[in-house]
Order: sequence, then structure tokens, then C-alpha cells
Amino acid sequence: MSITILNFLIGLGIAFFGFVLQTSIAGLNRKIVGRLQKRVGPRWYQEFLDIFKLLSKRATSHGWIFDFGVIMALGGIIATAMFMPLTSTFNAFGTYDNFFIFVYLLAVGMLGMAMSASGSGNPWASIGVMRALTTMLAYEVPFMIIILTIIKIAGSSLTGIQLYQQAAGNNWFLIALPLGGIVGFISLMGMLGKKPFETYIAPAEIASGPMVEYGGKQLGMLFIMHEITVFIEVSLFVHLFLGGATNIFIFILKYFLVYTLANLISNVNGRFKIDQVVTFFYKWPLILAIVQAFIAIYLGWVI
Amino acid sequence: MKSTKFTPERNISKAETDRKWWEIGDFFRRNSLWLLMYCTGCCAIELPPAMTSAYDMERLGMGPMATPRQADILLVSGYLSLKTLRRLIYTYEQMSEPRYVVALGSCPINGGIYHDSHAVINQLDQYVPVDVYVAGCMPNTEAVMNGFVDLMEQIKNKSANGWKKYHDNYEWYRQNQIQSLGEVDVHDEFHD
Amino acid sequence: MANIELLLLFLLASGIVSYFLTKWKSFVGSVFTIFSTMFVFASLAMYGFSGQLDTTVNVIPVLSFAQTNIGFYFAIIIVFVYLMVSFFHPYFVGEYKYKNSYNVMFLLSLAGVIGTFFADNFIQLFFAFEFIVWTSMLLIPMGKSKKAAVSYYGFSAAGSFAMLFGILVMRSVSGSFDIDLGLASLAGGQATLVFVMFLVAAFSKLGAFPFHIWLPEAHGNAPHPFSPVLSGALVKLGAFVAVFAILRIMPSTPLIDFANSNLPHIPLGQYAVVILGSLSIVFGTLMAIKEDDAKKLLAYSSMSHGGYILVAFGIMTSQAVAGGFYHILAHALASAGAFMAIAAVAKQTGTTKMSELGGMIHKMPITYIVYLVAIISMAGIPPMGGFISKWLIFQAVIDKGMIFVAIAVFFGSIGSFLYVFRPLAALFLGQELREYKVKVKEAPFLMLLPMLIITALNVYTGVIPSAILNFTNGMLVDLGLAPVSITMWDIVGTTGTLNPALIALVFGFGVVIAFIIFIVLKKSKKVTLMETYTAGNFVHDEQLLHYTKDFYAPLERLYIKYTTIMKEFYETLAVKVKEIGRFGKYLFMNKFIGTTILWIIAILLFLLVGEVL
Amino acid sequence: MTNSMTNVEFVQNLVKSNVNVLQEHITDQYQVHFVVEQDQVHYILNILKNAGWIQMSYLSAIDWPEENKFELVYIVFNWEKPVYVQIRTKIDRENPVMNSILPIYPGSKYYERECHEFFGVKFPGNPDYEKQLILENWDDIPPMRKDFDPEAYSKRKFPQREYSETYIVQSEGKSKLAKMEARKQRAESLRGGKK
Repeated sequence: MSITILNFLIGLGIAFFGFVLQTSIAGLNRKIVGRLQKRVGPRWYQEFLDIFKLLSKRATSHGWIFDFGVIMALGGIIATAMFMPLTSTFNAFGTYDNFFIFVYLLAVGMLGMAMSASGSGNPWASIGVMRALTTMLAYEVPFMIIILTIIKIAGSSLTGIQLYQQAAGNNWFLIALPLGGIVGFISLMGMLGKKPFETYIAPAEIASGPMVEYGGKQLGMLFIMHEITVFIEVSLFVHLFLGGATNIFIFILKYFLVYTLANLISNVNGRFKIDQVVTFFYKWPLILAIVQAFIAIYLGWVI
Repeated sequence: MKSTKFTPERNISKAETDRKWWEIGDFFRRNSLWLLMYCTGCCAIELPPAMTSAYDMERLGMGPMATPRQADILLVSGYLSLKTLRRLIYTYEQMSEPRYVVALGSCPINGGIYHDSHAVINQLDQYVPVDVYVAGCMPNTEAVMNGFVDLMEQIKNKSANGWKKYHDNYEWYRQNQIQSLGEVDVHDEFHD
Repeated sequence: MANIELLLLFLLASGIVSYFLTKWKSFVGSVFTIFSTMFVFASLAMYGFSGQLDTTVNVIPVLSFAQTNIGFYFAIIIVFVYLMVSFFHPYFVGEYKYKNSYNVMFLLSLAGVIGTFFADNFIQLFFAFEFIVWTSMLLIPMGKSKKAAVSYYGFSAAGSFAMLFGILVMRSVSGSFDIDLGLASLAGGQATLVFVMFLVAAFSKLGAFPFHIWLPEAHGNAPHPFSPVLSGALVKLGAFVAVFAILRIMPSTPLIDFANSNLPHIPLGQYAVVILGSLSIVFGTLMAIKEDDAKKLLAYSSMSHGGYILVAFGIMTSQAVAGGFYHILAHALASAGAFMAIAAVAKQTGTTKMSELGGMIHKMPITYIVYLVAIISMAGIPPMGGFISKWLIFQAVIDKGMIFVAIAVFFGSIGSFLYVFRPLAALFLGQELREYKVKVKEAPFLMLLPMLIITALNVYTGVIPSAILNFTNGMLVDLGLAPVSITMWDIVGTTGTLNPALIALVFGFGVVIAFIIFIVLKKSKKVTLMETYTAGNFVHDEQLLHYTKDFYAPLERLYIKYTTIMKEFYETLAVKVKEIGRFGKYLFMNKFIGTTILWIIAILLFLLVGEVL
Repeated sequence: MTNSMTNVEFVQNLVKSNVNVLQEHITDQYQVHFVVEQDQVHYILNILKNAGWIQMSYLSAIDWPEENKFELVYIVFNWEKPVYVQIRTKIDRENPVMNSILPIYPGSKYYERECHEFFGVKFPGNPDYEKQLILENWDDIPPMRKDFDPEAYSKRKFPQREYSETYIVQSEGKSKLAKMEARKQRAESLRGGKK
């Protein structure tokens, strides 16, 4: 297919849509959690207020790498979101929505943020980055084994994976690969940095880790980046395990359910230590993932 | 750009646009106040009820933050000893602008029960500008919440100008700081 | 028409000239070295791509040469790395003790490289191979440690003698040293023997598990400008031998052969290579994470990437092999870039220990960018070259459904984020330490130039890989594999299509959007690095705010006690060898002179009897 | 030592048999104090340490301006026999010098620095007893001495705002109904967070 400027604009629209969607749903989730704790909770658009407030403040900068890293982080994440298909028929770049792009282009954003955080010269930031990378090493391997299984079955294009699940006679991969679904969800919790795996933010422990030196517009941009990252990660789960979506409303519904479930689980959990995160992921999720991959690939039992 | 018949002359000055933007910014700022809790004294005990389900600060868009860079409000809860004041000034200067200071209890107002102590300062607003004082020893939680709502009103009325005052009268604040503390930035054997 | 033999003679001659020039003035000699290397590279590049290198002229009687696609691919990469590194010589060579022989050895080892890759028979390949080992062995001790050279030579010698043994076995079968003939004639037990022997050579040269001990020693202690050559170029000799062994000798039938599926049809020997490659990846990654010396860290990363190359070759599908060849190029560029950046820092500061450095970015921003691009490629992140090769290898691994190999491959890929970030954070970012605030400045232009060229190539290989993949497709055809289907912009794998240029374009687009957001917002206030959040404490020492020591301590704790196993094994082996040697010495040379004479007579008799029989 | 002896008795025996105790006081079964001569402090602390009172818990001083003395209090603790033993001694107030107990209890380094900072007692033998520890940039006589006037210090150091004598009661003139209305509005605004 030929790529025109229109594709780029559609991609940008998807990134913007993802930002708006995730920010609203995050706000709603704060409300839900508030209700869960018998509080009133904030307004549903509170996250927007927070982000725009941060953008309106006057920030401090620790030199060019501090700013450049933030730009690279947001740019990388926007670029990743531009590839994301919303439904099985709507995406910006046709069949180029290769799964590996999401994993590795996401890493550019992460690298940018890590670079910028370390560039601030604050030891907490470096510790936070170290923990974030270590957590990444933990959750990514089980996740990738499950992805290997899915790609082996359905190809590596996200649209292709959605269409495969939606085809008559096929189940969602959450049902077809039940163990894989569990591993995928646990890994998703790790990716989102939700509570048991929240080690790299840990506000009470390392003063919010990588974000320690940010304020004002840099923090605002990182918030935008974070919202889009969450959008990418949750959408990946929806597309990979929940059969994707045939129209945008189903997508939003599934998205909301997945994110809310992750958030609710996170709210009744404490926080792991960083080495506990690693040992946890390399024990049960990895074993389950291997068992699932073995069953699916070698025995061919895909329900 | 030269105006033509079809594009009427835009006579909004730059100051005017800035003011408009500032008002929009004020809307966001007053609805999303993040606190840096400098739990210096006993008034800090009033904050848990303010945050949790009894009074639920989050419904006003407020919440605790980890570092001064991220926070909007520096919340001084209780008496300030000389040592703490140094750190408070340092922290205040690290916050990103606009920044506000809310002081709880009577100690930051006039020294409270520590008015004659050699180690506790008497009036916080001699060192850093304070936007809202919440009196009481200690103020109850309703009063604390009231103080925050007051701050929101001040932001709306553009009277929460403490950070501007600090810029304009920096020399005066500096002089007071030096009178009480000597040099603010201290050296010691552990951090040199 | 460039002639290989003339090039060799030219290198020998210029080696002699550079000896005297360097003796006179080391700067002049080094510049002469740059021009000689440049001449060799230019003549190879000008005629080689169209296959027009002249191999017919026979000046030296015994030697004969041939140009193959594979040989030329390796040669051009390695000569390119040599050329880039030679730009560093004017600034480094003057410091070394034997500075005039440094340039000579450098040029001679380049001659060895050309001799190896254009050799048309095995015995000549072996001698050229040994020539490289000997010359580089003399170069390594000019760095920090003499022991490193011993370890390097030990493993290299084991490798080359194993290869010699394989070559002689092949000769006994086929009756000639010819490469194609020899490889084709093998069958049965001899094939297995040659396969194993060649693999020993490949592994020990590539520094793959279990022959990885020398790699950090040699790379870490070699002279700063020679480390990029070792890691970017000479290690790839192992890959060259591995191509012979893995792709052209097939000693056994496929291992797991599910009748109705497309799952592993990999022969047992190749499967073992894949497993060992996976172990190299995991081992290299874990060791690199815990390493404190930046050069040793990169050396372990070379080991891990050697594992990727082995995995790629072992899988033997055309995608995998193309990925392996592409990885050789991508890693050569990335590793050379990273090592050269570290060398530039070491030139300014005199150390490569990460715990002693910090904040170099403020004084050496261009070096930082070079290093950044190199590690992005090394970690396999788009839009750099490493992504393309890793993507191809992943495609192959997934296509074969190899779960455990996949664990290793993905672990290495994510783990590489960890270890490449470490020097970035500790060495370039973080607090600017007091001792480097004044005297450190950006590297001189002549050093920046090759680094920038390498950076540009790193990006080029990641954005427009089709030209290079076209070339590797030619190599695949030579090896009897189907070419990878590529178009101008797309690479088509079995499970999906990749458009690297599009990724780069979208990434650029995203960055532009982010930059616009950044620039329209209020300008931020500049503060110094020391004005960070310290929970209110007044900290005046940069060292206290600089987190570099034991960066991944929580992770290291989980495996630190298992890291010394291999080293201890080799140390015990060394002790045992020494003991045997001492025992032999005791048998031969004790205080009675008669014993020695008795032994000599006994051996002579034994030989004579053998001769008679 | 026999088993019938309590821990306090054991300490009493130990101290009294070695030094001349001027005065003793048993607070309860876990606390006891002895007042000894200044030059016997090191000796008795040494003995106590060898007997198991290995932890230096605290060192402070008390100012007795009428007697013109400082009373130094060394508190040591034994983890085997749980008794806090206080060794007290009075030293001259005009020239307060006490040899450091650093060789016996290395942990006393910071207590001695603190004591010097707050009372002005000098501890020769402690290499950096004169460095500042807690008070930063202190420029007056040590603040825990009884002749130090904290209020005067506070008046002198800390700037005060002048308050006017007259003040205004804001709610004056308003009717009760209006006040109630205002309160209600306030409550409303607090509940909703809107204004």
C-alpha cells in the first residue's frame, strides 16, 4: 500500500483518541476507586485538569538532555500509538501494524524517559530507572513467550490477530489459550506499573522514582506519554486476547473493562520488593507461559 | 499583518492575551492542587482525615505528591524549628511556579506556644510568603479544608500572589532569612 | 582493478614504512596508517561490490585467491572497522611503549584479514587466520594487562588448532585443501568430527559459551583503539568459520520431525549450536549486567550478540541466516561505535570504570550521541540496524516454534536494554563529577569523524536495509538457501511485513509533534545539576548524588553467586594443566641427568620403531 | 555473684567496691544512679563496660548555676542484666572540661559533640568535639545553659510583625439570619468543591 500524509494524520488522530480515552477512563477509575474506599472521588475529568495544570506551570530544566529525553519519550510513544489499530478494520498503516513495533518502539519512549531522568542528576531517578528496567526484564519474557504462541498461530499483524479471533469457529485467545490469558494479564499489570509491581514509582520509598525531578511542562508531557503508553498496552491486551473489536464501541467497552479490572486488583494489593518482582515473574508466569506454548505449538491443542 | 476589509483589525494586546491564558491556567490550577506535605509539627495529624473518606480531599482535585518539583502547595503543618526552616526555604525555592504556601496551626502565625523558644521561629511569612494561614492549635479538619477552599478562591481572584511577592521582595525575605539563620545554605561534614 | 595480492604486498610494505615514520614521529606514522587503510578500503569497495576484484595475478607463487560473496561481505565490514579505528591512532599511539610496532601490527593484522576472507583454500585460510591471532596478540598487551593476551592466545590457539585438525581430516578425505571440494566430500563420522572441530574454532573466536572467558579480559584490557577492532571485527572471524561449519556441513538428520507440522527440522548438531548460542546470550547478558568496567561490559555484550549470530545460523532458514548476516553488520557497527565512544571518554579521563565517571554529556555531547545511537542499535530498538536483524531472527525463532530458545532470545533482547543503559547513565549522565569539570573537553575532530560516520551508518542500516539485504540474498543463494523476499521498502517475513523506513518516518513525525508541544509551552527555568530534590538536605558533593556503583544490585543479588562457575572451571583446568606440566618436567628433568638421557633414547627408539613398522 | 542477688544489688556492689560513691539513688529495679568524683568516672565506666554494660545510651549534662557546677550524666546499659546505670559527676561551670570517654565507648563521639554544643563542656580527647552537629550557624552562648534567655534571643533574632492594637470584628452588623446563610453557603461550597 502507498503511504500518504493522510495515513499520518489518521495515526495522529488515533494517538490523540487514545490519549483522550485513557485519560477519561483513568479519571473514571479514580472515581471508582474513591467509591470503593467510601469516598466521593474526584471528577471524571480530573486527569485532564491535572495534565493541563502541569502544562501551564513554569518548569525547571536540568540541561538539554533533560528536555531532549522528554521529547524523545513523548515522540516515541506517539509514534507507537500511531501504529495501533483501533478495530479490526480501522488503523493508520494497514498491515504494517507488526507486533514487534509496539514492543520495541515503545522501548524508544522508555529509553528517552530513562535518559532524561538520569540526566537530572538525581539518585532517586536513577534508582527508579533501574527498577523500571529490572521490572521490564521480569514481565517481558513470559509475555513474549505467550506472544510467540499467538504469532505462531495467527501471524504478527495485530489486525491479522484480531481477524483470526473474529473468524467463525475461532475463540478469543483468552479462551483458546487460558493459561496464556492469565500470564498476559499478569504481565499487563507489570507493564502498567500497577500495585504489586509498582516498585519503580514507589512514591513513599524513592520519591516517585524517575519522575522525581519533573515539574511543570516536562511532567505534563510525561503524563501525556504515560496515558498513551497505558492506551497502547491495554489495547494490545484487548487485541491479542479479547478478540479485538469490530467497532469502536466494543473496543471502548473492552478497554474499560480490562483497565478497570487491573486497577481494582491493584488497589487491594501491597507493593513487591524489586527482587520479588523478578523472582515472581520467573516462577509461575514463566512456567505457565512455557506450558501454554508447549500445549499450543507442539500438541496443537488450541481450543 | 496588514488588515484588509475582510480581516478586522485585531486589537487585543499581548498583555490581554496573556491575561486570558493566565485565567485559563488559573482554572486548571485551582482545580488540581497538589500538596507537598512538610509535616513539621503536630498539625500533620489533621491531614489523614482530610485525605481519607471522612473529608476526601481528592474530590477537590487535591492530592499528596512526592517531591517539591511536582507540587503546587507547600503545606507547613505546625511549628518550624530553625533547622527545618532552612530546608523549608530550600524546598520552597525548588518548587515550580506558581507555588502557594498554606500554613496550619498557630505556630507559624506567631510562634504559638513556642513563641519564646530559641529554636522555633515565630512568623513564617517573614521568610517565605504565605497565602493561607489556618489558625488553631490545632485547627480541626473542617478548618483545614476551609483553608484550601480559601486558597482556591484566592487563585480565582488572583490574590494568591505569594510567589510573585517572593520575587519582588526577594531582598527583604533574604535579609530576614539571614538575620535568623545566618547563611541558609549550610555545609556540614556529612554532605560535603 | 584491485588485486588482492598486490593489496597484501602493499600492506606489508606500508607496515614497514609506518614503522620508520612512527619511530620518527608517531603522529605522522599514524596518519600514514590511516591513508594505507583507506587505500585498501577504497580499492576493495570500488571493485568488490561488482565482483571485479582481481585474483588472477600471481605475484607470490604459493598463494591463490578467490572472491566469494560471503568472504567479501565479511572483509568489507572488517576493513571498514579497521579504517574507522585507524583515525584514533594519532591520538593514542604516542602513549604506548612500543608505538612503532603498534602501527605495524595493525597493518599486518589487516593483511591477515584480507588473506583470510579471500583465501580459496583451507591451508591458506588457516595461516592467514593464525597471522591475525599472532599480530593481535602482540597488540593486546600494549593496553592494561599482559595476562589478557595470554588468555586470548590460549583460546585462540585452541580454536585454530582445532580448525587445523578439521582441515587435515578434510584433506585426508578429499585429497586437497580446496574449500568447496573439502566441505562437499565430508560424510558420516568425519563430517561430525570436522563439524565439532570447526565449531570449537568458531566458538572460541566468537567468544561464545563455553569459550567466553578471554573475551572480557582481552576486550577490557586491550588498548582503547584496538577494542573496537576486536569486538567489531575480529570476533566476526568466528562467525565466518561458523558459516562453514553450521551451514555447509550437515552431520546428522533433523532432530525433531513432526510429520505434519513445520516445527523444528533442525539437525542435531545445529540444534546444539542453537542451544549453546542461547546459553551465550543468557550468560553474556547476565555477566554484562553486573560488570563495572564499561569495556568489559561491552565485551560481554559481544558475547551475547555472538550468541544471536549462532542462533541465527543454527536455525538455518533463509530468514534466520539473513538475520545472522545482517546482525554481523549491525553489531560490528554498533559495537565499534560504542567502543570508540568509550575510547574517546577514556582518552579524556583515563579510566573506563563506570563507578569513577559521571556527567560526561556536558562536555562531550557528540560522543554521547554516538554512543546513544550505537546502543539503540545494540539493544535492537528501531530505527537502528540492530532492530532489523533481531526482527529477522525473531521471525525465524517464532516460525520454528522454539520456546526455550525464544526465552533466551527475548531475555537477551530485554536484558540488553539493562546493560547498555548502564554506561549511558553512569558514564554520560548523572552528576558531573568535580574532577572532570575542568579538564575534560570534546574529542578532537579526527576522532569524531569516524564516530559520526558509524552513527550515520547505524541509522542507515536501520532505515533502508534493502540494499544490504539484497547483497545478503546473494550470499544466501550461494549457500543454497532461498533469498528473503524484500522490496524497496518492505521486508516480508513469514509472519508479517516490516517497513523500517516507515517506522523511522513515524518516529520522526512523533518527535516533531512532541517538539512542537514542548516549544509552545512556557520556557523552563535552568537550574544546575546539584539543585535536585534531596529531601531538603544541603548536599555539596556530586559523588553523593551520583548513583553508579552496583547499579543493578537487587537483580545481581539473585544470581551473583553463580557467576564465577565457568571462571573457576577454567582456573581449575589451568591448575591441572600446570600440574601435568610439572609432572612431565619432573619425569624428564630431575636431578639425575641420566633420566633425561634415558627418556631421550626411549623416545628416539619409539620413533624409530614406528618408522620401521 | 550468687543467684539471690538482684541486678541492682550487683551493680551497687560492683560500683561501691571500686569507687567512692558520693550519693546513690535507686529509681526502680531497672534504673540506678551513682554520683562519683570527676576523676573516677573513666575508671568506673571501664569497669562497668567490662562487666557487661556495653551500650552507651546517652550522655548529657545538667546546669546547676547556684552551685556553679555542671552535672554530667553518663547512661550505660547492659543487655544481659537489664539495668540502666547512670554515672553522674559534677564539674566546674566556669571552666567545664571533661576528658573524653571515646577510648571506652567509641559511640560517645556524637554525644560529646552534642553536649559541647548545648552546654559548652569541652571534651579533650575527642578529636572533633568542637565541630557543629545540631545547631547550625549558632552565634550565642550555648542554649541549654540556664543563664541563656531564649525569649530575648527569640526577640532579637526572629523578626516580628507589629500588630495594631485595634481590630475589627468582621461579622459585626450582620443579622443572625445572614450569618446562618453565609455559613450554609460555605458548607455547600465545601461539600461540592465548587465556588
